[in-house]
Amino acid sequence: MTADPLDLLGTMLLIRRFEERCAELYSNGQIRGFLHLYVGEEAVATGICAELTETDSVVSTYREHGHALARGVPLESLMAEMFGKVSGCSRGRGGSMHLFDRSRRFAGGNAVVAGGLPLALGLALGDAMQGRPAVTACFFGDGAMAEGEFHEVLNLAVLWRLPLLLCCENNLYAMGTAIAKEHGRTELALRAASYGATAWPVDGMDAIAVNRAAAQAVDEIRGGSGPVFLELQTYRFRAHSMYDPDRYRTKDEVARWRERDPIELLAARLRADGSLDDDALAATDARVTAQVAAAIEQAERGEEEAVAELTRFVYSESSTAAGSVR
Amino acid sequence: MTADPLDLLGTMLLIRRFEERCAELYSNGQIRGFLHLYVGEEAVATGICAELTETDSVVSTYREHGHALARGVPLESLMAEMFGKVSGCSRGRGGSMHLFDRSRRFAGGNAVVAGGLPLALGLALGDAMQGRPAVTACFFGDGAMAEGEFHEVLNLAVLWRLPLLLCCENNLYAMGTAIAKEHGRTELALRAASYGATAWPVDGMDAIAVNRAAAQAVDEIRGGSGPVFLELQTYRFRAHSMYDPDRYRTKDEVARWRERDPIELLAARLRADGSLDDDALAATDARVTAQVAAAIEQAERGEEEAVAELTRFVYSESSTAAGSVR
Amino acid sequence: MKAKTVETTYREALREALREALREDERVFLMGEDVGSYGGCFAVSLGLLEEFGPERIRDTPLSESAFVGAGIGAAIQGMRPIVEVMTVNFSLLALDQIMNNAASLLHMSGGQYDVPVVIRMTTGAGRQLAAQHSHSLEGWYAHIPGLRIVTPATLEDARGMLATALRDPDPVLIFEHGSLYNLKGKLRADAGAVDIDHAAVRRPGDDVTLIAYGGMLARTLEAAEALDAEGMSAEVVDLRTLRPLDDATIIGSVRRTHRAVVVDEGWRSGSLSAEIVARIQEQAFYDLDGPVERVCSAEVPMPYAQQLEAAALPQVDSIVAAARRTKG
Amino acid sequence: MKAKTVETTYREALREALREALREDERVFLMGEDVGSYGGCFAVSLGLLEEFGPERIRDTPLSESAFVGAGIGAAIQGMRPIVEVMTVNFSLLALDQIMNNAASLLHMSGGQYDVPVVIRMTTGAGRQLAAQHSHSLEGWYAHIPGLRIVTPATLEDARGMLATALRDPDPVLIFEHGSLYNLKGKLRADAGAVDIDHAAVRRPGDDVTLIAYGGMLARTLEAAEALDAEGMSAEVVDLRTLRPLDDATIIGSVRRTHRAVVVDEGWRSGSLSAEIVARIQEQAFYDLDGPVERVCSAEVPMPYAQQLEAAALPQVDSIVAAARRTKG
Ligand SMILES: Cc1ncc(C[n+]2csc(CCOP(=O)(O)OP(=O)(O)O)c2C)c(N)n1
Ligand SMILES: Cc1ncc(C[n+]2csc(CCOP(=O)(O)OP(=O)(O)O)c2C)c(N)n1
Ligand SMILES: [Mg+2]
Ligand SMILES: [Mg+2]
Repeated sequence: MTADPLDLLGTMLLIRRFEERCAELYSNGQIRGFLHLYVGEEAVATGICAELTETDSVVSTYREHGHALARGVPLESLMAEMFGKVSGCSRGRGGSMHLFDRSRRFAGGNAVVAGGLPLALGLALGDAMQGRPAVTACFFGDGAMAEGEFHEVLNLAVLWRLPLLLCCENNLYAMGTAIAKEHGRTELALRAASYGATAWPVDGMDAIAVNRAAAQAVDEIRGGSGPVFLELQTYRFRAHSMYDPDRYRTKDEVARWRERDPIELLAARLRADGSLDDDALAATDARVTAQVAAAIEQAERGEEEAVAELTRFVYSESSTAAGSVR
Repeated sequence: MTADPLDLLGTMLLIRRFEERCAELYSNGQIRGFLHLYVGEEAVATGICAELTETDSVVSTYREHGHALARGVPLESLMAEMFGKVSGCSRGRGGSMHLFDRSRRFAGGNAVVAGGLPLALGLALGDAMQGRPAVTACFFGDGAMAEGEFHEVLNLAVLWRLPLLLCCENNLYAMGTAIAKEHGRTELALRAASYGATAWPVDGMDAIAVNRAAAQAVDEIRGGSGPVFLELQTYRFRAHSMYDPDRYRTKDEVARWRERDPIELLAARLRADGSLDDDALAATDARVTAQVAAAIEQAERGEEEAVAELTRFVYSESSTAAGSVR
Repeated sequence: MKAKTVETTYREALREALREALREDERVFLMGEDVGSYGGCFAVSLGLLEEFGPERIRDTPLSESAFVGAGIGAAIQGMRPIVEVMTVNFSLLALDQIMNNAASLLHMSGGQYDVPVVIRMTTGAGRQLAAQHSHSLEGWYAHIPGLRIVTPATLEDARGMLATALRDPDPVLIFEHGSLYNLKGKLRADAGAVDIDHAAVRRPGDDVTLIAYGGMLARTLEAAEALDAEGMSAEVVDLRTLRPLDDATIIGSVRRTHRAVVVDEGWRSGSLSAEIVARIQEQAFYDLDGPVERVCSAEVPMPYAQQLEAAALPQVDSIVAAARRTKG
Repeated sequence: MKAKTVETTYREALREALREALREDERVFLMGEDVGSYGGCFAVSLGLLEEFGPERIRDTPLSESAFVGAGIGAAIQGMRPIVEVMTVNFSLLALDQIMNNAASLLHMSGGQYDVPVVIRMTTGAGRQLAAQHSHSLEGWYAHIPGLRIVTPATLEDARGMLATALRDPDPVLIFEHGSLYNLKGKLRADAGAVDIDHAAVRRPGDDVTLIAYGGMLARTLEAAEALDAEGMSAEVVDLRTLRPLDDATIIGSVRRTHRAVVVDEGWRSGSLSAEIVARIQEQAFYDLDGPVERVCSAEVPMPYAQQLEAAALPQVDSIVAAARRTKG
């Protein structure tokens, strides 16, 4: 079963508008810390998450707004978290890099590259040992594949046939390091296949292709195949983070990729087959833009966590250790 | 250029006799700590090291007596180290798991599995950057390949075309864990090849085959091929360490492998082609047995390091920090 | 009427605790290198594979970071994993998972993701295993907020700390000292879960407080005996839990004795002994007759040679000497 | 006659030190993630790739354990590597190489293998980067024998510590505080190598000794000014080198002032501040008017929200308050 393209388009637009506003808010100091934008990569999170059910789990990175929104984490709680408000999805403790929503099994942003992989392995193991049909989807980048954690985790997932969907977002760069300087062999899907995992490359700019691949992968995993690795070939249109002067790639290269903007690609296709017209697109855009604006207003009005609460959540409330934090 | 089979035989016999005595000495408490025997795997260290020159470097593991002896570290200094004497190759600080001999570029026993790989990568990098034609040979086991370090190191070695000879001693077990429980894919040479390294499996019980493979590998590396990975298929005849009750494999399995004892295989072959007779073999055996006996006597008479020297070598003698150690 | 007791060892007590946990809660499983077919590198889990099967007694490849992380994830997903890292020396490879996931997830997520994982490891020197197999880093781990660190030094604690750790909603690290596995003694037949919030006074005394834990407890008690013979009455406090520290018991004792010696197998500088000294002088400065003494390991990568290793570690006589110094 | 000075920043001073080292010794090279084409994650190495080329300004993949180990090996083989680990948070992935190879090889080999590697990393909080990007672990690293740990807090030290570290025969870790890169000021035009054996008295005083380092120095000096206004004359000691500690300077100052406050961005329990307190009471107990105070970070994974992060870190007012408390 695959998703309705119009829904995919709506989700991608929501992510795009959400992040465009985040960039503004960052520039005028209302959002702080590090901010990693997903602009250009929206088709990946959107196409994958559309195939996941409530009981599946998701593990993300520091570039996670798209994953969180596609997973259905309410944008109000996400925006509030960007502002560090207590109404944020992590009560203001996490910020952009650490968005969590346990009720939606969104096990968060991990900001140590590849650090989410062992965690995701464990979520999949936990489901498997409890006989649940659930899948754990773990997003990570091309750069993360060079870390030892990737190797250990994929080997174990194959060895134990765990229900793990490895979503490698190959955007050709790890910060300013081009993929050819990251890997001796840059065919990432082939690399993964050598571990014994089912693996294939996917056009990460084509939301429908990503969604089809996700549907097939999730099918296989629920059927007991063990881990599936998808190399989602995409590109980041903006700098690595708001700190990045983007010196390491040419304007041309970026421009060429922008011609394959996943939102425009899908919109064009839907226009072509008559399922979308300008008014409908404008209406969707207006809707998500308004949603984001409302979320920002709400976040601005949100309360700040009281400083007296600083030492909460170091240990569980029920723990006798909770009182020990100084 | 390959080695004289008679020399290979002599070296293997020396390693065998050395370790047989170590086992006795361990049982009567003259050697302490952990003791990991190489019995059955002698053809590997012997065949590889015979192709290395003075300017090449060697990095080993905790199962390193064979590597050290094959590299030409004097057995007197090795045996003294086993006894923890100041005349030992590591002045009694290292013991069986940490044998070092800088004058022979034997960069020692690393007892953290896979911990020697990053170090070896650096030795190779240092040689390459200084334009030396040297090769660094790094020994490690099938179990070590599951560690993230292996992945990071092989990728970097390929990426930077470093003169690294990766000698994977596949003895089918990591302690008590059979290879099928260590790796999702057990064709280790294929796994290494997927990184872009030249890699092939070798009969690790056949000293001549190992030596030929080493000669070819070293040739390619000196020619600028970048890293070469050899999967040396071998077997450990004795338990993992003297602590190991060896419960995880059958007597039959061990017996079957013992029929392919690398020393007997080579001896038989040399007998067959007439280059060895019983007297010659007996003479060689008597010679190495006597050498080992002499080394033991010397080690027994060796001095213990003075306790006042405890804090030496934490910092270099020339460092202003040397005096700070308490 | 005296409770029935049984002869046992530290190793058997740990095994019995594992067996009980596995029997009583199907969410519990043991995972680590060679915990199964090998029987555990120190034979702690010997026989458990046969009793509970490979699903619950899980041998792992050499992949510390991945299987420790897997324990963290499985705990979040509703299991009660007991992860065994063979020795603390190798746990460095999993430190990112321990500090940045296990210890941080609850706070980073604003209280949503608690991590009820238990991680066991062997620690300590004394067996001539040299620099890479002799670290005592449990006190160093105690620096990390979000973790609970326990160090069983007795048969009771070897038998009882695991059950309590498994009930803890947060990550607990259990450090078993390698020299204690063969410790023999009597244990109540009905021994079970023990408190892991408090330190214990293992020997009452009036003139000086000797503070120790884990592998150092036995020799500290010996030192107390020796001091007794000299007419110095030493109280011995077993920390038991290194994080959070039980200030009340430590300070309470020092307030009475006015003198203290901290015995710590860790390297002196930056060891847990420093934190304990700092807390004593912060909370009981005016009760002290003189500086608190420390007996720690020499700041050297542990050497192999017997006499060098012995010289590097706290010994009964160095503890006794330190106690004497507190009398000025 | 006054020496000529130039306007510069902490970042530029670090870059100038790198450039000088690369120019003067062809064995020197810089290796790490994004040190080249990106220009360094904090722009410290900006322009060096163009000047020295990709062989000597080496971009690495995300493989902390491998490239830190590679630096160790290359140092042994005769090079003088400067390894950059982007931030201390990620150095946990390389900790096995740092502790079990860099810090141990010399001793394990009985004095044969010295490891002249320099490892640079950014440390510290204060920029709302949350739990996984805000650790201050330099004091924790100072627990490891065999390492030298330095923490430049001034332009002089940013400019001068690298050259001295490169001459050190043993591994040196340089911790650059993330909040200092934009620090502006005047530097002698001929500034160069500085001593890395001694702490420095940054401000003389008589009533209390404030001990700090790295990112905490500036606010500690501010606190000293504030105390001055209250008539309390505070001496400020900048530790500069965290291992080995310069006891003489610390103790010498406390002997005169009889009071001390240690300011440490590390988590309080088991932080370096504890070791300093322990040493002060061991070496100057009878000179103390009261307990040594500590101002450290709250024991929480650093939260993102501005007010929470600020509350978690030592601040001028908390330092001032602690100094007042020492007057009892
Ligand atoms: C272990 C670790 N090393 C370095 C960093 C700094 N860093 C953050 S993102 C990044 C690049 C990651 O690239 P990739 O995995 O391709 O993900 P992308 O940012 O391209 O989505 C780096 C080096 C980090 N966060 N964690
Ligand atoms: C990082 C690490 N984990 C665990 C150990 C304990 N250990 C020592 S040897 C060994 C098995 C290694 O197997 P392999 O790499 O195949 O080498 P072999 O012993 O078979 O020669 C284990 C688990 C260790 N020394 N280091
Ligand atoms: Mg990328
Ligand atoms: Mg093996």
